[in-house]
Amino acid sequence: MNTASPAPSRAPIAREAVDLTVPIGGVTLKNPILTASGTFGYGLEYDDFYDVAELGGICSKGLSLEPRHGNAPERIAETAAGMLNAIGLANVGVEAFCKDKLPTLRKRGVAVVANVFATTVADFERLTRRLDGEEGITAIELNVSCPNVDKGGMEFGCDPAAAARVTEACRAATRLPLWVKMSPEAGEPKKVGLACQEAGADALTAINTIRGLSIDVHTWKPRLANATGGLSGPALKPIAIRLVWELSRAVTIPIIGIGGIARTEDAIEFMLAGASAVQVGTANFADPMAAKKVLEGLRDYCAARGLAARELIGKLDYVKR
Amino acid sequence: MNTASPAPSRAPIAREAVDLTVPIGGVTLKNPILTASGTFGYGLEYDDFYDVAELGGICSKGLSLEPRHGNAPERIAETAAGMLNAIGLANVGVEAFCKDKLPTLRKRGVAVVANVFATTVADFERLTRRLDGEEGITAIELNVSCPNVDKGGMEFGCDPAAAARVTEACRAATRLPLWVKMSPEAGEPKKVGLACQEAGADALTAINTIRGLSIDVHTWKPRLANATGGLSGPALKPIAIRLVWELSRAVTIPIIGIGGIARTEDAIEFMLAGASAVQVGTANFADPMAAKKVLEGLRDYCAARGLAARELIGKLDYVKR
Amino acid sequence: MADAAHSKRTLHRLALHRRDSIGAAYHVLTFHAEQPLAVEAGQFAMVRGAAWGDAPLLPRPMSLLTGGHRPSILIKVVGEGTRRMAHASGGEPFDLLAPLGIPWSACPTDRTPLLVAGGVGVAPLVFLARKLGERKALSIYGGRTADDLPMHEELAALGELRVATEDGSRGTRGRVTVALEVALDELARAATPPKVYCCGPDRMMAAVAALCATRGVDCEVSLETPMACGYGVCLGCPVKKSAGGYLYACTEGPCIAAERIDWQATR
Amino acid sequence: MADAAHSKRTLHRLALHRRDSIGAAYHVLTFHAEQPLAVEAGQFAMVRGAAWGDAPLLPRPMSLLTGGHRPSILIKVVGEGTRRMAHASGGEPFDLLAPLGIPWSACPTDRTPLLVAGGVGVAPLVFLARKLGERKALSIYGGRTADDLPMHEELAALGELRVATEDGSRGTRGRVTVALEVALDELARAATPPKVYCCGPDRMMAAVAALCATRGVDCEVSLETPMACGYGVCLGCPVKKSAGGYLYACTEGPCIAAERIDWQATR
Ligand SMILES: Cc1cc2nc3c(=O)[nH]c(=O)nc-3n(C[C@H](O)[C@H](O)[C@H](O)COP(=O)(O)OP(=O)(O)OC[C@H]3O[C@@H](n4cnc5c(N)ncnc54)[C@H](O)[C@@H]3O)c2cc1C
Ligand SMILES: Cc1cc2nc3c(=O)[nH]c(=O)nc-3n(C[C@H](O)[C@H](O)[C@H](O)COP(=O)(O)OP(=O)(O)OC[C@H]3O[C@@H](n4cnc5c(N)ncnc54)[C@H](O)[C@@H]3O)c2cc1C
Ligand SMILES: Cc1cc2nc3c(=O)[nH]c(=O)nc-3n(C[C@H](O)[C@H](O)[C@H](O)COP(=O)(O)O)c2cc1C
Ligand SMILES: Cc1cc2nc3c(=O)[nH]c(=O)nc-3n(C[C@H](O)[C@H](O)[C@H](O)COP(=O)(O)O)c2cc1C
Ligand code: FES
Ligand code: FES
Repeated sequence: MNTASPAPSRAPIAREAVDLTVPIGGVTLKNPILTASGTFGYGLEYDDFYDVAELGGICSKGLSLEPRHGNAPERIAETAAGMLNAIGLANVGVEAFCKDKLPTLRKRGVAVVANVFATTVADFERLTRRLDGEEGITAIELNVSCPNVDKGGMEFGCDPAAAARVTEACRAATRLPLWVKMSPEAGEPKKVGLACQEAGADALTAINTIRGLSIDVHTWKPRLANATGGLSGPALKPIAIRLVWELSRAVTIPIIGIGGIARTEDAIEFMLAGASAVQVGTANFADPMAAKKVLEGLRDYCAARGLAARELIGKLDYVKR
Repeated sequence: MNTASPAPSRAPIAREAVDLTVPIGGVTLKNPILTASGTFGYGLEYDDFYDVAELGGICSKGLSLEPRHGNAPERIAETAAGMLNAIGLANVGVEAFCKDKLPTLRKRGVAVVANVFATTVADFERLTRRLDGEEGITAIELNVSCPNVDKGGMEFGCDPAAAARVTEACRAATRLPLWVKMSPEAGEPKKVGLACQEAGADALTAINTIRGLSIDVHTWKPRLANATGGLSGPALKPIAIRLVWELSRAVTIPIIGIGGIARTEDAIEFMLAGASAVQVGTANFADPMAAKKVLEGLRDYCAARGLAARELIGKLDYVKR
Repeated sequence: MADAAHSKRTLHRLALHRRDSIGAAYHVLTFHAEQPLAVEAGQFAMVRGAAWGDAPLLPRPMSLLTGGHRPSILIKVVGEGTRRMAHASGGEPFDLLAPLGIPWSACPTDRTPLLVAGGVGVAPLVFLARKLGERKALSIYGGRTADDLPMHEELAALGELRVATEDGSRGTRGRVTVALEVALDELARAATPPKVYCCGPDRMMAAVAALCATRGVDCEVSLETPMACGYGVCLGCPVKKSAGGYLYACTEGPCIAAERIDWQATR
Repeated sequence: MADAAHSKRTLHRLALHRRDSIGAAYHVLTFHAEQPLAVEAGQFAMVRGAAWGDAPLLPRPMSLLTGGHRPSILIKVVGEGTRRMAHASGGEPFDLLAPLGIPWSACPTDRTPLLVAGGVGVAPLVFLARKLGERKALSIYGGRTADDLPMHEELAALGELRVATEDGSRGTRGRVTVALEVALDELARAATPPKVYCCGPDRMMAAVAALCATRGVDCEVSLETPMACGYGVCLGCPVKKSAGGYLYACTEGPCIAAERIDWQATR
């Protein structure tokens, strides 16, 4: 029984006239569509597909102080409307990133968010300090929620005090905007978010993957060498949107939504729930153009309703009965 | 690169010769396939389909002391490979259950697990005491993890001390086996499980749904009247299997696995991860015969490999490298 | 007719026999059933493609247009499930859980059946009109435009048809309630008072129910709510009762006396 | 041939032109491409049904059998994705991300190309045999049974074919390595030493690589690992290098010198 009234809208405007800009903790992104860490390489793999500078920004693969080989195969397994990954944060290391990747990205003119990972507070701080000096970085995203490493992953992100310690240390090491990436496995996600806000975070990114396990019933072995892996993709989407909604009502800093976004409608759901911007992750795999398509669809949606993108943020129409 | 060796097996045996029995905290179920609370009515809706006594058991819709109307519509919404529900524990109440449903179920000869829900420890105890006197109940399942009620739902299930208090109170009120249903949203699920074990639980059921939110981008309203609802179905399965694996290594009491089971292979995954039995939930909706099909497939699997069902329990072949 | 509601509900695996498009948005799917499907007008099936895999997950409730060896449904494309049905080709296997729900109640011989349909809601009413056969139902059929009147030819062939469209592109301009008022006025003078059977959007059914209540005319509606199971176990299909509390559309409906529903609550 | 690896990778929406079954488990899917697809032998596509919706989620890596206006793939049904492909009907839209990966390296004129295929691994080798054309490759093709040799006729038509099956139901009984040893012995006396191109199950490729290493024969393999993206961004397709660390099969392979792989690690 659903004859609900349509959402607010004004007279249609031209696509080019749509204001897609969104403010995120000190910076203004040209639009709210970014790509998620670990699902977009270093942003340099897309020359055949499109100009990544059209996006609101890109998040680098998780960077550590030293290069990391990552986990043994198998690293990925598909599940219902989702996938598990246990990449183990394979990456070129922060030095190679600054030397080999960043200069090209700078030339492209794309907003770069450096996603970083460490196993100690001190190393998080070192990474942040190292990046602070680099030109062409729009924000640093602290991955305190990686489920696929033995040490230092989710532990930080599940405990408000620990998350705050990491944030505080990094805050002291840079004037760049700091985004903290939330773990959906925290027992009290709002407390973690608030703790990060108080410790100086400029925005929260939500969410990272949730750990899952998939077993081969022929061999009785896990389908991933690491046994568990992080669940991503559409399967996760309703959980992620719920967390964005909860967080956005608990904190005052902006939220960047992630989790299963594949279509424009998904991005809009996150924004209505309270996200100021979103990141497209797993969807890049099936379609390298996914993020751009989400962006173009958002432009259409806003044009048809005469809205600016930022007018969607947190506009979920809900009153508790 | 996967040429892994197959799992242990013996010479095939006849289907009828397969030993499907599994011991669950004091009782022996005729087989490990049950149906999940809230997805199988009161077990009396299946006369057109099959004899539910063939199953290892059925779990009643969540029972409260007084009848409950439940939430306003919409109560359900589909998501990617899953669904959200916010039924709000609509049920006939424990009295009507004992008077109108249980006598017929007794005649059917099916093992009945009474799933109960309350908003206070005292009411949990009262419910348990009320059911304790009834003939034909195999176990009581304490739903301390319902995400769809304002009070008393997940709070108990997310906090080890609170979960223990409920378990302890109910333990004193009955000699029937007590199963405690785990919330996947607990920050420290192993601690909750251990606390329940110490408080006298005979088994843990894992998992209940995880809260999600889905938004209609045309109306900007939540697709459920309650805004959030519990996510169930295949989307959830890898998370549920991971939690069963974690819990089964933390506690010594048996685990009953639930979450997205639709096929025999799914049930086997849960058993390999450490479940002694499983419950089929959302899959009953698309196919009322789902649980029976899972059971027959399990019989085939065991027959082909000359295994007893209980030989699957916890046999995941994994050594941390 | 309600006796056949006791037919055994079964999950039937049926191959699609043919699919006929009606304009862009409507399709009739006809299945091939070795064993005839015993269904009554107003009953429904939960329909799902056997090869859909994990998504879409749930079956979709669809009124049956016919039973027997050639069960059929009329679908309107509104989302992923109906989109898949609209692309199905002959031979494709479907699972139909049927027959489900309470059918239309019989129309007493001292009453004139008056059918009020909106858009795709016509399906259970076409079935009913066929059953009524010689009694030649009077039907009122409304839609937004002329394109939203699938099966208007069938209805016309089965009795008298009056059409109303909101944009006036076919029949009278306006809502069905206007045409219904006229019909009720006419029948007020007739020997056999009318009994209204109505299926369409909630807002239309609410308006028809209200009109019939004022006129003291019997009115039965066919409820449409989202459903997960269709057979009474999920409690996902509540409809607010005028007497308070909820009834469940899949087992207490879909066909039900309009007066039992709290139409205020259907937003 | 490697120059064409620089062809622009594009997501092509192509309609299925035809599907040809080979026994129960194998199918050739041929697509219709308005613009010819520029691909080299050994390259692959990430393939996904455009109407699959949310599940299966990821595209499936498939070696290209042909490019041009009629790109085609050979599939073996092993799971949900390939099952769907095996049921696809003409006209069904698919997305192919292609061309991807490193193709087979050219076979120098002073070498005799020797193709070693296992089961469905034959696809990139049939493509290669076609490219070799006049040079008439010698092929060795193995499978469990005679049913596991799809495209053996194509290979036979393109040069000399020697078949080995584990159950002896066609050709010599046993593994391909036995037939390969014989061939290498023969070619040891030839003027142009052999260059081996191999694609099949890991265990077969490991054995072929080991044999070639002992004999000092150049050997190139085509790697098969699960892949999520196919173009280097997910890091889901690592293969252990003999030099330590991992290489990524989608961008550093799939065609690669066998000696670069640590075959012990491929369990
Ligand atoms: C008893 C019964 C009989 C029905 N008979 C028919 C019929 O004969 N022909 C027909 O085309 N449809 C019929 N429906 C409606 C049909 O079930 C829905 O349109 C269908 O489930 C939508 O599935 P989808 O996957 O295409 O859309 P979804 O992606 O599930 O939903 C798309 C949009 O449709 C809305 N929607 C979902 N379910 C319903 C519903 N039950 N009623 C109204 N809107 C809904 C959603 O809120 C959403 O906005 C019937 C429903 C019931 C309960
Ligand atoms: C570069 C490349 C080229 C390929 N070319 C072909 C080809 O020409 N024809 C063809 O039929 N297949 C080919 N494959 C393998 C093919 O990609 C897989 O068989 C396919 O992805 C399985 O999908 P599915 O959904 O049917 O099975 P899933 O449900 O995904 O898996 C079913 C079973 O297959 C196993 N599996 C999954 N992926 C692979 C893989 N890549 N290799 C081996 N086993 C796997 C799984 O572990 C599981 O046990 C190729 C793979 C690669 C990497
Ligand atoms: C293959 C893969 C690798 C990932 N690597 C990282 C990473 O390095 N750092 C990080 O913060 N998140 C990482 N993530 C998590 C994603 O950024 C994102 O939070 C998550 O996948 C949910 O979004 P999605 O469903 O759109 O993919 C990774 C995800 C995937 C699938
Ligand atoms: C419609 C619906 C109603 C449910 N009601 C209850 C309930 O009353 N009590 C309870 O403990 N769990 C309830 N659950 C949770 C299920 O028992 C089960 O834990 C969950 O759905 C995950 O399993 P599944 O994915 O197989 O459905 C309900 C689930 C659904 C979908
Ligand atoms: S649809 Fe499940 S109870 Fe009505
Ligand atoms: S498949 Fe994604 S990096 Fe190779």
